[in-house]
Amino acid sequence: MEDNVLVQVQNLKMYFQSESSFSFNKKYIKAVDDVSFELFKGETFGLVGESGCGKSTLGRTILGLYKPNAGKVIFEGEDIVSLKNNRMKDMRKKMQLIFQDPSASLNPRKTIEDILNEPFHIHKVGSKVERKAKIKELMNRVGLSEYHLSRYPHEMSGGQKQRVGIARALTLNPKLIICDEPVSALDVSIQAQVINLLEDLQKEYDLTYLFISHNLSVVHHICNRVGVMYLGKLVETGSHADIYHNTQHPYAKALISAIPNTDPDQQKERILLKGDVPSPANPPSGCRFHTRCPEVTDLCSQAEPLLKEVFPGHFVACHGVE
Amino acid sequence: MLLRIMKNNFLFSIGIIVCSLWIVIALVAPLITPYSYLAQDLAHRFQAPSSLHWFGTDSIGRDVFSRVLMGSRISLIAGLATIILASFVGMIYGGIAGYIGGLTDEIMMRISEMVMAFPGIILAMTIAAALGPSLYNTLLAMAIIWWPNYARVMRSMVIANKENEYVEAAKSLGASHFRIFFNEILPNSVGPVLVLATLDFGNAILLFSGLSFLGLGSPPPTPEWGAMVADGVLNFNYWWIGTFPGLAILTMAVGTNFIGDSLRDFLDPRLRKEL
Amino acid sequence: MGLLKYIARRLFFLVFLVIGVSLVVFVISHSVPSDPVLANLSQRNIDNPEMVEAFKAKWGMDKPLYTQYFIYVGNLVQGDLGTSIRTQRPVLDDLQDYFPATIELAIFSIIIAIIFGMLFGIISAIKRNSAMDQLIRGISVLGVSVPSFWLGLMFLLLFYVHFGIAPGPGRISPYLKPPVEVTNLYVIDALLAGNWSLARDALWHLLLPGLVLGSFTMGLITRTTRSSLLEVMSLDFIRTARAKGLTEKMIIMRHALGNALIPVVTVIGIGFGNLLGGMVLVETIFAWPGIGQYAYKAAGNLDFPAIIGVSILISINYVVINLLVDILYGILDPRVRYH
Amino acid sequence: MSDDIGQDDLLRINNLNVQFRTSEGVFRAVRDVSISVRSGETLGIVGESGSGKSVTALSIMNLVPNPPGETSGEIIFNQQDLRELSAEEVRKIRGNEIAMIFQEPMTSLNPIHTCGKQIMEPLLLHKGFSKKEAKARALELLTMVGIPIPEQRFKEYPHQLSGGMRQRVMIAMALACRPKLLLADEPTTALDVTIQAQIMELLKNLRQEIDSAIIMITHDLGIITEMCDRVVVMYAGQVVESGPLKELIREPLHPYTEGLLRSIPTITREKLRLHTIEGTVPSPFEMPFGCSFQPRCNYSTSICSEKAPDLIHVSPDRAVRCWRQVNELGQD
Amino acid sequence: GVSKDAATKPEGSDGAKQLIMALDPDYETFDPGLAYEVYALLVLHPVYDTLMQFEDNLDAPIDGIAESHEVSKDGLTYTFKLHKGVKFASGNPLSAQDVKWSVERSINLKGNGAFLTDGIKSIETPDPDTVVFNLKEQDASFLTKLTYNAFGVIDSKLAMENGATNAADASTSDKAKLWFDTHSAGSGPYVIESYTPKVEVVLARNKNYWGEAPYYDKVVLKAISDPGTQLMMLEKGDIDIAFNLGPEHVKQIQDKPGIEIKKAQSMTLTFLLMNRDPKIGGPIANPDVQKAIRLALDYQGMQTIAGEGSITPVAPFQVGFLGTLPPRDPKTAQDIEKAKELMKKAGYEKGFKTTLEVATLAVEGMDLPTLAQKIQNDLLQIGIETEIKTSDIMVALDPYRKGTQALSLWYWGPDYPDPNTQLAFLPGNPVGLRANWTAAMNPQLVELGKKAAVEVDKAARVKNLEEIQKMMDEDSAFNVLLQHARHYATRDNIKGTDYIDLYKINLKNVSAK
Ligand SMILES: Nc1ncnc2c1ncn2[C@@H]1O[C@H](COP(=O)(O)OP(=O)(O)OP(=O)(O)O)[C@@H](O)[C@H]1O
Ligand SMILES: Nc1ncnc2c1ncn2[C@@H]1O[C@H](COP(=O)(O)OP(=O)(O)OP(=O)(O)O)[C@@H](O)[C@H]1O
Ligand SMILES: [Mg+2]
Ligand SMILES: [Mg+2]
Ligand code: NI
Repeated sequence: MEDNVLVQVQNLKMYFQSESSFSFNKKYIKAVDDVSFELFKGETFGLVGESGCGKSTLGRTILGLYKPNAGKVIFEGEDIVSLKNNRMKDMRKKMQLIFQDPSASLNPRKTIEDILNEPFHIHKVGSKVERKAKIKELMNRVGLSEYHLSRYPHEMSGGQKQRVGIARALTLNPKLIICDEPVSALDVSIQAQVINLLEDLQKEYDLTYLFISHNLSVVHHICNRVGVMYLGKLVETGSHADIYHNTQHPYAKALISAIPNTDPDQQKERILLKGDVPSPANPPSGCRFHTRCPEVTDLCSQAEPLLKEVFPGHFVACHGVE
Repeated sequence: MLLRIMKNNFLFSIGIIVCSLWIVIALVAPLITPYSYLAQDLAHRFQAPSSLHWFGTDSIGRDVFSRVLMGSRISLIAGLATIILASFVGMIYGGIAGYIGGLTDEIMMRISEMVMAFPGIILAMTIAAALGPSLYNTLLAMAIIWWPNYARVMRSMVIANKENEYVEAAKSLGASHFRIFFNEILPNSVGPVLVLATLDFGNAILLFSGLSFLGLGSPPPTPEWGAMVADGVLNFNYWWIGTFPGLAILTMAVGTNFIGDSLRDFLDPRLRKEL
Repeated sequence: MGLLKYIARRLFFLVFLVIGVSLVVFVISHSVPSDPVLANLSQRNIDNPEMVEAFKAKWGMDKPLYTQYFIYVGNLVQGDLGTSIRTQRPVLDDLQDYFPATIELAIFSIIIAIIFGMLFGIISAIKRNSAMDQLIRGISVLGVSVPSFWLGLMFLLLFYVHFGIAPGPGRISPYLKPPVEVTNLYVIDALLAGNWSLARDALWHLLLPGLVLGSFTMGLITRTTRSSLLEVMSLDFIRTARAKGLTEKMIIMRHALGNALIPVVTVIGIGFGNLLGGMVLVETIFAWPGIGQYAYKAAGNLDFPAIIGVSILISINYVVINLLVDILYGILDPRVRYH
Repeated sequence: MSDDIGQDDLLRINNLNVQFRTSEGVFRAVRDVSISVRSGETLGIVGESGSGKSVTALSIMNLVPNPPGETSGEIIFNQQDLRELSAEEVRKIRGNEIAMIFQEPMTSLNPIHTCGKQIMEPLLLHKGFSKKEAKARALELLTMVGIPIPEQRFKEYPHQLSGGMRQRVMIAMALACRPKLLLADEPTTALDVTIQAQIMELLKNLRQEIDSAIIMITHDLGIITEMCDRVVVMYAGQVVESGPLKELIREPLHPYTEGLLRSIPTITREKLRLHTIEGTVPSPFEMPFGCSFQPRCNYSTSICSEKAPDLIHVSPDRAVRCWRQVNELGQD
Repeated sequence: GVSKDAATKPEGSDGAKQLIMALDPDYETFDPGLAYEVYALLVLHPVYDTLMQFEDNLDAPIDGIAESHEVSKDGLTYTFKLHKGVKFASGNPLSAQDVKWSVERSINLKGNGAFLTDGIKSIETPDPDTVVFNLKEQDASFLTKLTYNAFGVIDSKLAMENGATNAADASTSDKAKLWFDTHSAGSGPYVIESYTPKVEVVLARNKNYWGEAPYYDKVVLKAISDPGTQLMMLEKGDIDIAFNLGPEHVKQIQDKPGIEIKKAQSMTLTFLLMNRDPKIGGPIANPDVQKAIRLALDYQGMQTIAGEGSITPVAPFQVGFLGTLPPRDPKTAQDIEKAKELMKKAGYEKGFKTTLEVATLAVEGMDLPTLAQKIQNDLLQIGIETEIKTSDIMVALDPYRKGTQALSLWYWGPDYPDPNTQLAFLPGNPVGLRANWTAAMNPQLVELGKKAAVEVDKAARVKNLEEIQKMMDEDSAFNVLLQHARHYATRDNIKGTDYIDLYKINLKNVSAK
């Protein structure tokens, strides 16, 4: 395995049971279905796709918050899916999560200081003084003042709360941060502040980001590599350039063409998809995208296309792409 | 907050006034009762209300007014005890069911539903008949009837809070179940349960008086309002014997319900639905 | 399909419920210090060991507890609820005799509660914060706060004794003969028999206990209707309706009320459950020969077959009512219907 | 103010003020807003969350809840001041001549009525259609907004439709009476990217077909760029800048507009560090003295924190609320 | 207020004469072989004829369906001649065989009243009009026992058709109980027309009745448990008899027109049990303390609570029975000074604490717990602090029977109207043992008791009984507090409603004035 791979995801499957446990015929929502990719050290990997396609689930499964039905998540050479409790707890220090909703991700009954102290408590690291120093440092780093420490989350603005969330993720010096739509709940003018902050922190602390978003402009701005998901499947992955400037999969094409453009002179033709995203509980046969695909062929509804490397480092799952 | 609500809400103000009044009465009752609530005077039994006996006298010549005042203590204590007992049990039960979820939750909730389906008053009567009526047994029976409500609310709060991202955050930090439950979920879930408890206070007093009306409360000569109404039914034509303790129950229940009702209006809608 | 499955599940739960309820009463009943033998034998017979033995053998009390329970459940499966120790009649027969009176009263009072509760609730919500609203809220809180046993006493004292405008206790006037038994609901039976004056008399006798019993539920319904209507009125689709140019009245009638009713239905279900609980008190005051009085006597006599019977009946009733409420829910709310 | 804009304006809002009395105090959600829309034109309103966009739109419909809201100013539609009309008269205009599409397709439809019924409602109410006519028109509308198998959807309840479908139903409902003015309050924000594209395409096409003026409210500058002829930028309850789309995008006059445009990542620009507007939107209860944007502004001078600037016209079509422009104009 | 339409009760819908009586009934069955509740005879006496009956007092039973009777010299054989030509309501003729069958069924059913038949050795029917009872031993109260429904004559043919049997295993094989609840098979003036539990029993005229026809076509017994309600209904004229009134209710209607208040001596006693076992009773077990308690109580006050007409017998023998001493004078019975002295003598000058157990129920309209509160109050004067422990009767019965109550308040109704039934209170006898009052504690009294049980000579009986009562006044584990009065009221346009403890009201005799 290459040295610079931080996380390797192999054939990961995460299914949810859709009915209650008393039911006789169980149904599954295949939120993540056979997904493989890797994260390189220090990069920002963007994960895009429509709502419900399994982005968050994938992120959380990688973190070990869900027990996957199949597959491996190899973090620094160790498969965390099979880890025992104690080892897992240690592992958690290396991976953190930043959430979409800054209000929901902070316990409303704790002060910011309590919230930032929590990771130290859980892992029993550092003395009181050390903790305090670290917290102060982080607060400064994310652009908050010390007097914020005694506040409660509801006394802060969305952007500030998101900064607290980021600071909490950084307390234990993680290597990987999974950012689950970290800016989509923020106002446009605040979005830019947070994105810049994330970029600065990455350099400073040598972080690897898995950046989940449905805003393709933001992903374009921040990510080195991108994966496009559709109904639990990864349909295309590649570098920034591969995905945005050499798009192969019809779904990815449509997605990118759908981004509204702020330049009134550069308006381009848009690829419109038919219909809605099918339910993940009942996905279409063959290629899951075939019901909406503008380039659909007979084969598509029968055989499921596999992820193929069409250019070096650029993988696509589509029958129409050679 | 209290004053602000009071300013705009007539009924709430009444509730606060009535309840404070009863609490004060309960605290100082022995000091302000004109007679001992036990003093019998067979020569003056069944006296109609007069300047001597404001609420008249009962079948053994005791002063109804003094007994009504003293009765406030028992009603308040009974209401409080039931609510505390039931909410404590319900909270733990519902919390566990909600947190563990899955089959455990399903089974635990079916059990609590069973208790809810069970005719509470019959259960209470059976328990009281079997163990003998006493304040303790009656409170026990009431708590047994009452806890599933709290379990239900607690469970749904825990389930809702379990989904919160800050819980996920704690999990991703490696917090233990114990820590997650007690540090993250519980503090955010007890609020509504406590609110429900306050709202329920009046109902608990009502149920208690109903049971003591049926003779399932503490033994005489304890001045229990429900039992006094029962005495009034026995001595039907001396209307004052039953009327005044009944009014006492009514005012106390109305007071707490006015407060509860208004508080409910001030709650956020998500909460209101639960209660 | 979904509905049938749901019903099947609830009925499945019923089986557990019956077993659970009977088990609970059984355990309570047989672990208590007092002995039903004493309650049901004369003092002379109690002193006679032979008589006591005969009694115990007759009621199966000589066998170990679990055997007794299995026998009981075995009979239960065949629809046999056992024989009441006190009345010495099959419990099922007793229940058939007492339950209709209770049901008649319960239905009557729930109807009163629904009509007035919803009416008050709607008015109160429309005239939010007006004096009218305050008044209605006051009444509804009064309704849930008044002890039924006391209200019953006051009603009788005032309307029956003092003013003589309401009929006295009982299901019909004492000098009348009950109608021929069909449903055992007197009003309906009298109507079936074409006896109008009897039907009126029976209906008239329902009034006071019905009001007393319904007051709590009425308060509950008023409160729920009001808050639910207010809440619905603040929802987005009401804004949509306004944007369409509908009048306030149309908005309330066509858009708000239907949605507001949904939680009210739940409360009606709860209310009906409460009614059966409150029965014991009201029936005592109004000499109403219903299940409440039966249960009261049974509990006092430790007549366990009867207690279990009543408990099972009321529990089943509770589940069935809830089932009906859920079905009604589906009718009112298409979102539930299709799930 | 904007008097120099012709009498042919379909809608003119003059000095609209909306304030809310809440338990925390009184605050002005909309301050001195003046906007005009011509027939057939699409006007975009952009601004951050809470800047008063929705409240402005709602006050046109006279739908600001009162209490707690209190509205003042003129809203002249078709030469009539809507605020002078009786409630009944306004009601006749609502849904008929002015219609509105809301942001949340999930909650803006009544869950217990079928979609068809809800579309027919304005027709029965305002146009006096018979049930049959209304149904025919409703099906026509459903087809128009691109719903496959309209007969089927007609009978279905909102929850049986996806978000995109529901938004189409909302649009069909709004268009039912062929309104002269359509208010679209963030019609695509709640939708997925590909669905958003569908709806935008639909609105674009309809704009040509139905010939009504549209006020498009959004916080996405991309959508504005694609759809609108003219743009109004709002900040903290005020209009800070307005003008024709291309001019405004190319040459923003207000520092906020400028900052906004530069802080949005786009796929046409490669990895440059994003420009940021420092600080946060002021709380409505603690509006800064003078210009509301002053604490966050890079060009702020002493006058900015002393005196609030007026909205001034730099050209017949463009207006801006900024001391810098006042000074520049003064120098001219 | 009194309503204007009082006493305008409409006649039954078919114009039949109808008597409506409200009571708080306790009957569970109308099977004459099983019924043993207080009100069972109210219903069963007018339905089933018995060999002996009481007319309007309990002095001595008179012939019922027996034309005459004869007792053998040794007092062991009783021969009864039946009235001739008597038919059951069904039309079947009544014969001696029916009498024998009925009594045997009662014996074998082992019901609550079966103990009344305990002394019978055998029954013979030499001819269709003659029944002969052979007893195991002399029984002074046998004729009285014959007035009970356990000896009610059943139409055996009809009963057997409906599942009844007199076989030895009748207690399990007899299936007629449910039938008897809603039907009747007697020869009395009334038949059971219908029975709705908790609602009413309707008696209708027996068209085949052999004796003088009763006045009313129908008698309706309404189950109305609440005395207040009964009172209201009587005032309104909805009912003719309100039977369960407390003394207080009666007072309230004293001046109301159209109502006649009735008062009678009930045979029910209320007494205080004081345990003689020091392990259980502690200080209570001391005879001096027991006597002190007797002296400390305010009988006048208690009689006020129990209502006018209530009295306090000196011993557990009811006034009205043969040989009972005159009751205490309530004005002088209380003597606190003497009681205190006795307490001092017993070594409890400072008093002590104990528990007073009481069942929650009303005795003849008087709430027992209320009386307990009065006693609590009185005992405080001699330093005895009591805590009242109420329990349901079912719960209280157990420790009562086992004799584990230190101090408790109980009531007693005679099993049959004869003083011999009261001998149970003597030391070593069942009730005496409930206070752990053993035979060894007062052998003299035990001796007297034994004599009284078998003595048939009236004068000797009286002397014996008086002796017993005097002794028990001096030394007894029981302190009789009250012999109650029965209060009820009727509309004033009816007569024949006098109280007779056995039947309550002899419905045969009620008629309009
Ligand atoms: N805990 C869960 N239990 C059951 N189903 C779940 C659970 N979490 C997610 N799902 C389902 O799995 C699918 C994928 O959900 P996921 O949250 O991963 O999507 P997403 O791509 O993050 O969408 P979004 O952009 O809306 O956040 C959805 O259909 C969702 O309903
Ligand atoms: N009914 C109301 N009661 C009180 N305040 C209100 C009400 N409606 C709106 N507001 C307040 O008015 C201000 C402007 O709200 P408005 O909805 O117009 O913002 P917006 O620009 O549409 O924002 P968004 O992009 O979030 O929709 C906000 O501060 C909001 O909180
Ligand atoms: Mg997600
Ligand atoms: Mg808005
Ligand atoms: Ni690029």
